[in-house]
Amino acid sequence: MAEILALVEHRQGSLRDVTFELMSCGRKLAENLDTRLTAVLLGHNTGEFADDLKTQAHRILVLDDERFKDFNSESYQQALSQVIKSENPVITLIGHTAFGMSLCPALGAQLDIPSSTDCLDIEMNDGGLKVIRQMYEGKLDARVRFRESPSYLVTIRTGCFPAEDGNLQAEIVSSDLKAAEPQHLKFIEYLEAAVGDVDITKADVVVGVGRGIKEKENMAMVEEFAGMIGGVVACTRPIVDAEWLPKDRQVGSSGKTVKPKLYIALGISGAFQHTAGMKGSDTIIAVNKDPDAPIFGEADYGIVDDLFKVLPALRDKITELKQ
Amino acid sequence: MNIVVCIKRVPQTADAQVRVDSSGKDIEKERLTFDLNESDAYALEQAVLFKEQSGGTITAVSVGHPDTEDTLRMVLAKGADTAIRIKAEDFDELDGYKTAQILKTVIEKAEFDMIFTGCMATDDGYYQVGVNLAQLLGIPHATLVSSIEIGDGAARIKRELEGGLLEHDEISLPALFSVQTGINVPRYASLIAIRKAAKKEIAAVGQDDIDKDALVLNTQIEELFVPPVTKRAEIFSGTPEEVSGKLADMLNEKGLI
Amino acid sequence: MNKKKNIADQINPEIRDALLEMGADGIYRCYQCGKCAGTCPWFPVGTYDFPIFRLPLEAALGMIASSEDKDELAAEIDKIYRCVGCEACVDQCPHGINIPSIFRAGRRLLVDFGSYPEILKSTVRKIHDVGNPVGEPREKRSDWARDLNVPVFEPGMEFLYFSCCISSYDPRVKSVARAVAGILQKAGISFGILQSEESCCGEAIRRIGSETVYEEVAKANTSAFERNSVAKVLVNSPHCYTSFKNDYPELGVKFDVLHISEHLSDLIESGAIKPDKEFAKKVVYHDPCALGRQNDIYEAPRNVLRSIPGLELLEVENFNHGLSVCCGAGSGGLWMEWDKDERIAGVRVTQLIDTGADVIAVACPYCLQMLEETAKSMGHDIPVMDIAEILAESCL
Amino acid sequence: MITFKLNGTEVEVEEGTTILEAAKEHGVEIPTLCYHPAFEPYQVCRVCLVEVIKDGQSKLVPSCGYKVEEGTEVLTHSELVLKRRRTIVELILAEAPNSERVLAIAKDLGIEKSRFESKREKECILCGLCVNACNDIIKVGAIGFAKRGTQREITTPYGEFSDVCSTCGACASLCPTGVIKVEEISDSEIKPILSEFDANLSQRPCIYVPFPQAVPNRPVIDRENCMYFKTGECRICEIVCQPEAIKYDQDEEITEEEVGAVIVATGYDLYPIERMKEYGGGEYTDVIDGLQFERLLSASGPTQGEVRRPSDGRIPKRVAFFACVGSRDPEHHCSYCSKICCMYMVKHALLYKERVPDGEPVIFSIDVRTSGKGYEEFYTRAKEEAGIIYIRGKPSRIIKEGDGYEVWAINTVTGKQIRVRCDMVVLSTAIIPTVGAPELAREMRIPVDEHGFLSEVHPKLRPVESLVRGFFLAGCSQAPKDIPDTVAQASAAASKVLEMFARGEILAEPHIVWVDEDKCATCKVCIDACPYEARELDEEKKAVVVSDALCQGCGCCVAACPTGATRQKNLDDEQLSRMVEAIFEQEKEHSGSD
Repeated sequence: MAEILALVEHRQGSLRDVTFELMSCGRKLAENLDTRLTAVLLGHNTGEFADDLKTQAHRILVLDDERFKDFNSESYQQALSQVIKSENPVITLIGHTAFGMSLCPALGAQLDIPSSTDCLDIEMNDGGLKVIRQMYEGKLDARVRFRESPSYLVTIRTGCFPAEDGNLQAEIVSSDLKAAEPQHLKFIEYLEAAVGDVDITKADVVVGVGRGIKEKENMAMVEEFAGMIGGVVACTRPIVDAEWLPKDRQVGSSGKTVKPKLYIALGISGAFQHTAGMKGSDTIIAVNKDPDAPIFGEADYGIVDDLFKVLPALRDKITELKQ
Repeated sequence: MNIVVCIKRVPQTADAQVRVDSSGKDIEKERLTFDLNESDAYALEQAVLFKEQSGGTITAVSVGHPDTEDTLRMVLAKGADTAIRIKAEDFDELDGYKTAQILKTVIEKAEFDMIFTGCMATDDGYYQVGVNLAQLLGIPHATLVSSIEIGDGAARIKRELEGGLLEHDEISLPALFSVQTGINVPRYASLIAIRKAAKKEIAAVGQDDIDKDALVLNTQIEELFVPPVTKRAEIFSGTPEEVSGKLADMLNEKGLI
Repeated sequence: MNKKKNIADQINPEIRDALLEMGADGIYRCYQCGKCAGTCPWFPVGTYDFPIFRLPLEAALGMIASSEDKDELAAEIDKIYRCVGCEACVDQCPHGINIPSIFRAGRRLLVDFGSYPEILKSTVRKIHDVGNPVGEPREKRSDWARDLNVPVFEPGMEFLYFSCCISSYDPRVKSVARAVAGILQKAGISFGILQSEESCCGEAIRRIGSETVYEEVAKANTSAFERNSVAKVLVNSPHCYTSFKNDYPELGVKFDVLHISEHLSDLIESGAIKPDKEFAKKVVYHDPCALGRQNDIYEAPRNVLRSIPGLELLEVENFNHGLSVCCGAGSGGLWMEWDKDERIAGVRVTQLIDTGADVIAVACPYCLQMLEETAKSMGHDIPVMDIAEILAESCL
Repeated sequence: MITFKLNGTEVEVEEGTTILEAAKEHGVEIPTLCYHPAFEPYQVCRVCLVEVIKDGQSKLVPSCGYKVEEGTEVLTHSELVLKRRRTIVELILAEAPNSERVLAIAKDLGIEKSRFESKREKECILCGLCVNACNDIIKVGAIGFAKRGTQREITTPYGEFSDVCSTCGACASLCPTGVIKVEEISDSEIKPILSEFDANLSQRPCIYVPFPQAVPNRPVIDRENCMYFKTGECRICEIVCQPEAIKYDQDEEITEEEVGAVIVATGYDLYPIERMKEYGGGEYTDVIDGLQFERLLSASGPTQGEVRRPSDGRIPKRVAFFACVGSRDPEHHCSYCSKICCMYMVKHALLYKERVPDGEPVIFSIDVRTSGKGYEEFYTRAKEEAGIIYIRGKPSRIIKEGDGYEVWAINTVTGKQIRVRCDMVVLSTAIIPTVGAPELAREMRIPVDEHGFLSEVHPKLRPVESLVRGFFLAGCSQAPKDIPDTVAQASAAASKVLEMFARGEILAEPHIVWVDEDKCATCKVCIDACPYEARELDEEKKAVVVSDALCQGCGCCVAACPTGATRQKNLDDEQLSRMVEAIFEQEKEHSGSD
C-alpha cells in the first residue's frame, strides 16, 4: 500500500503547529489504511526539525537546499512534485495555510491529482477518498467524494486534528533532490504587519469585536470595557477591513493567534478564520444575538442577547464587584 | 496592462438562514440574495486601479448561470471593459478544478499581463480556482495578496501569512494574483458607467466553444448537512442585568477580574 | 488616465432621462433659491454641507453620481444616501419639488448595480431573505405577542394589527406592540395579527432605492391581506402607514389604513379607553415626519397625550408640527453610519431635552429607536416612549 | 355776565363759569390733574389752586370747582399760589415720580425733585378720574376706591379680575400716572385697537383721523369698537367736543351717480405674513412686512421716523430683508413676481443705513429684478456706496434666539450654510389684490385672473381696458406695478376715457347680437345669460331687445336662446360652417402637397 505523505511546514526557523496536526492526521490515516506516514521536510540545515518530528512519523524524508529555507511555492512545488511522482503516495497532506493554499492546488493541477482544500476530516475506504469541508461561511458542512485516483492531495484546516505525541521512531531519509532556481517567484523577506502600541498576543484578557459592533463609534464603549477589566481590544478581519482597528489587532488565521486567560467575543459570529486565532484561550465568553452563531460552539460561556444591552450591564456588575 | 479578472456570483449567506434543499446536495436558493463574491470585488478594484495607472483593458470572466450577467454588468460598471459569461448550465456539476479548466480555455485566448481573482468564494470556499488556473496556464501565482506594486516585467507583492506576518515576494509577469479582502477600497459605479454598462454586450461562451468531455471533475458533493455541535457554550439566560451578574460572578470566582 | 474630463462632458441627457423615468420629480422647476437646504435636517447638524438645492439642476443636467474619480464618486454617493426623506424640503419648496424623489431616482439606478453602501445592502438583503430588516426568522415575527393571547387574524375581524418589523423584533421596541395590543384588548376591539405571513412594508428600502425588493414584499403583503380578506389595517409605524396609504394603492389593492394614534384618540374620545392613572410628567412630543409632515396627522397623538391625567404636554419651540426636525432614521438613515457629532438625531435630542421634559414621546418605532439610542450615546438618561406605551401605563 | 379781575385784567364771563374755564377762555393756563371736562370737578388734587380776593380777603380755592363771582380778583400765579402749588405738586410727585404729566407740571414750577417720600406702593395719586370714567361715563363700575388712609387704593371688588370690565380702556387713557392697566382689571382678553395707517405698529382711539392727508381731514368713529355703539354709554367725545360736532346718528350714505366711464383703481394689499409660519410671521413681533418698515421710516410714523423694533423700541443693529416672500411660490402662495419688492428693498436698506449709520442691512434675494429706468444703477450704487450686503438665497427659517433672531439660509452662490443673527426682519411679502377687489370686480362684471387681479382685454394691445366696455384699469388692480407704471397706466386710462368722451359715440363690436323678433318666445333666458345687462324685454314688441351700446358680442345669449331667435351679426351658423370648411380645404391642400 502506498504511503501517506505529510508536508512539514516551518517558518523563520521554527516548525509550525500545523505540522504536528498534520502528523496526527497522517498517523490516523496510516493506521486505518495500514500504511506508513512519511513526513516530507523541505528546508536547509533542518536537523533540529527532524529531531522534533522523530516520534511523529514512520519516516522523514529530508530535502536539504538553501532555497528551501523560506517557503517559495515555485521551488516547493517543483521539488514536491518530484517527491510525489517518485513516492507515489495515496494521500499527500498539506496544511490549509498560506503555504498550503498556494501549493496544493498548483500541485494538483500540475500532476493531475485530485485535490481538495480546507478539509475538516478525511475518510478513506474502498469507496475512495471522502472529505468533510465547510461551505457557506461555515453554515453547512459538505461530504465531498473524490474521483477515483491512485493519489490525492488534501489541505487540512488547522485545529481539526489536535497535535498529539507520537510514539514512532522515524527513519530519517535524505533525498538528493535539489531545488531548481525559481524562475518566476523570488522570496524577499518577511515583514511584520503594521505594528501598533498594543501587543494582543501578550495580554491576559482580550476583548474581541466583530461585525456585530455595527458602528465605529461603538468601539469606544468596548475600549472602555476592556480597560476596566485590564484587557486589550482585538477584532475580526472585517473590522480591520473597515479600518476601525489596525491590522495588528486582528485575531485569526490571517491575523494573530492569541491564547489569553480570558477571551470575550462580542458580536463575533465565529467564522473559522477568526476562531483559528483564539480557540486556544483558557476561557472564552461569547455575546451574540444569534443563538445559532458558530461562536457558541467555541465558547465556554455564552449570552444570547444584544451586546449593547449586555455590555453596559456587565460593566456595572464588574464595577460593583470591584468595590 | 491587460488584465483578466475572474469573478463569481455567490449567495450572500453571512446574515441569512441557509437550508439544505431536498436533493441534500445543494441549498435552497429562492430566498437568498446573490451578489458579487466579496474578495472578487477587491480583485476587480485592484485591476481598475492598475488600469487607471497604466491603461490597458480589463476583461471580466465568470462561470455562471444566466443571472450572472447582472453581476458582470455591475463589474462592467465598476471598470471592466468587456465581460464574458461562461455558461455554467452547459457543464453540469462543477468543482474548483473543473471551473479552472473551463476558465483556462477562455482566458488562454486572451492577451493578458495579469489575472486577478478573489482569494476564495464565500459559497464553496475552495481557495483553489485561482491557483489551479495559474498552473493550467503555466504562469506563476500568488495567493492571499494584500499589496501589489508593478515594476518592469515583475510585481512586488505582499502576501498575508498567519499570525499577522507578511511575505514579501517578487513575481514575474504575466502572473495570477488571488487577492485578500482589504487590499483596497472597492469603488462605487457612477451613473454614467452604469448606463454604459447596461448597454454593453456580454459575450457568452458555452459547450460549443469548450470541449466538455475533456474536462475533469475531481470532487463531487455527496451530502450537505448542518455541522454537528461538538462543543456547546454554557448559555446564561435572563435579562441583561441577570446574565451580566452571573457572568461577573463566574469571572470573579475564577479570578479573572 | 487620471486626468479630469472636461466638465462639459458630464452633461448627460441620458442620465437625466433615466432619472425622470425613475420618478425624479420637478427637476426643471427649480430656481435655485436654496430654501430646501436650510430646511433640511442636516442644516442644524452644522458640520456637513448638504447642498441639496443643487440637486434638481444637477439632475436636469444628468450630473448625479457622475464623477469618474473614485473618491469624488464615493463622496457623491455618500451624499445621495444622506437624504433621510423627511420631506421638510418638499414642504417648503416654492415649486413643491420632491427632492427625496430625485434622490430616490438616483438610488434606484445605483441599487440595480449594487453601487450603494454595504450596510444598506445588508438591510435590503435581509428584507429579501427573511422579510424584515432585522434578519430574524419569519417564525419569530409574532414572538412579542406570545403570552398576550393576541388572536390570529380571521376574516370578519375589524382590524388587522400590523406591527412594524422593528416593534415586532427589537427587544426594546417590542413593548410598543405589546402596549398597543393590550390597549386594544382592553377596549374590546376586534383585531388579529397575521404572524409570519407579514413581511416588512418595504417603505424604507423603496426609499433606499430597491424597487425590486420593495415590490416583492409589497406583493407578499397585499396577497396576504387579500387571502385573509383584510379590509382595515391598523399600524403603529407611520412608515407602514405612509407605505400602505400612499404606495400600495399603486399596486391596485384597496384597504383602509389607520395609524394607531388616530384610533386611540377616537377610542379615548368615545370613552372606550379611560386613561385614569396619573402620569405626572412633563412630556415633549416629537412629530414623526412620516406621520406629521407626510400625512398631516399632528393632533391625534397629541390628543392621546392630553387625555392622560397629570401629563404636561410640551412642544419644541420653533420646531414642532410641520417644522419639526427629523430624527434621521428615514430612507435608510436608521442603518447608516455617521460620525457621532454629525447626526441629525443629536440635534433633535438636544432640542427635545432643552424643553425641560422628563420624557420624550414619539409615535414611530424608528424615531423611538433612533432618539433613544442617540440620547443614550450622548449621555442623557431621558426615557423615550411611544404614545401607546404611555397610554398603556395610564389605562391598563 | 359777570365781570371779575383775572391776574389784574378785568374780564367778562358767563355766569356759572368756573375760574378754570374762565382762565382758559382768556388764555391763562392753570395746571390740572384730577380735572376732566367730562366730570363734575372732583377737587382733590388741588394743583389748580388759585388765589381769590374777595372783599379784600384772600383765599386759596381749587379753580376747577370754584365759580367766578362778580367783582372778585383772581390770581392764578401769585407768590402764594405758586408756593402752595409747589408743595402740593411735590407731594404728588412723591406719589408718582415717573408720571410724565406730573413731571411736566413739576418742571413748569421749577421742581426737580420732591422733598417727600411716598408711603404707598402704587404710583396712584387717587385723583379718581378712572373711577369716574368707569362709573359715570362707561357705567360699568368695575373699579372703585377701597380702604382708607395710606391704604386707600383703586381696585376691583375683592381685588379679583373683573368680569364686568368691558376693556374699553377709558380708565387707563384718563389716568395721569399710567398706573391703571386694563389687563390688571379685566379677566377678558384685551385687544388693542391698532392703527391701520401705521400698519398696526401703533394704537389709535375709536375716534380718529384715518390718516394725515385724509379728505376731508375730520375724525371718524370706529363703530365696531366705540363703546357708545357697543353699549349705548360713554359719549365722552361728545362731552369734550366744544363745537358739538359729534353726530352718532350720522350714517354711511350711498350716492348713485350716472357715469359714462369708470376707472378701477383698487390698489393692493400685502400678502399676510401670518401665512409664513417658517418665518414666525405674526408670531415674532420684530418680523414685519415692507409696509410696516415703510411706516417705521416715515416721519409721521409710529416712531417719528426712527427705526425702532416693535417689540422693545430698541434700534436694530442688523436688519435682514427677505425678497420674494410669498411671491414666485406657486406651491404655497403666489406664483407671480410682485415686481416692486426688489427696488423698495434697495430703498429700505439705504434709508435704514441712513437712519442707523452703524446698522447693517442684509438682503436675501434670489434674483434682483431691476427693470426700470435708472433702477440697475440705483441697485449697484446701494451696494457700492452704502455697502449693503446681498446674499443669494431664499432663507429657510427664522428662529427666535434670545431677544434676537437667527436667519437660516444657504448662500446658493457658495453653497455654504449661513446663520445670520439679526435684530429685526423685514419680509417683502407679495402684492395681492386689495381685499374685496375681486368682489367689486364681480359686481362690475369685470373678469379677474386666477390671482384676483382684474383682467385686461389684451395684455399687449389693450392693457388699460377691462373686458367690460367703459371700465378702465389702473395700477395694482390689474397687476403688481411700481409708481411709474401705475402713473402711466392711470394716465392711459384717463386718456381712453377722454377719447371716448371726445368722440361722442362708441364703436360697437362687429358681431354684436340681434334678435329675430318673430322667433323670440320671450322666455327671458337670454336676459339672465347676458353678463352685460344689454338685454331687456320690450313689452310692446313682445320680444327681447338688445342695446347695441352695451352688447359686447360675447355670444352667451346665442348659446342660451332655445328658439334660435338670438343671432350674432357676421357670425351666424352659415358663416361659421363656411369658415370651418375653408380651414379643412386649406388643410387638404397642405397635406396633398406633402
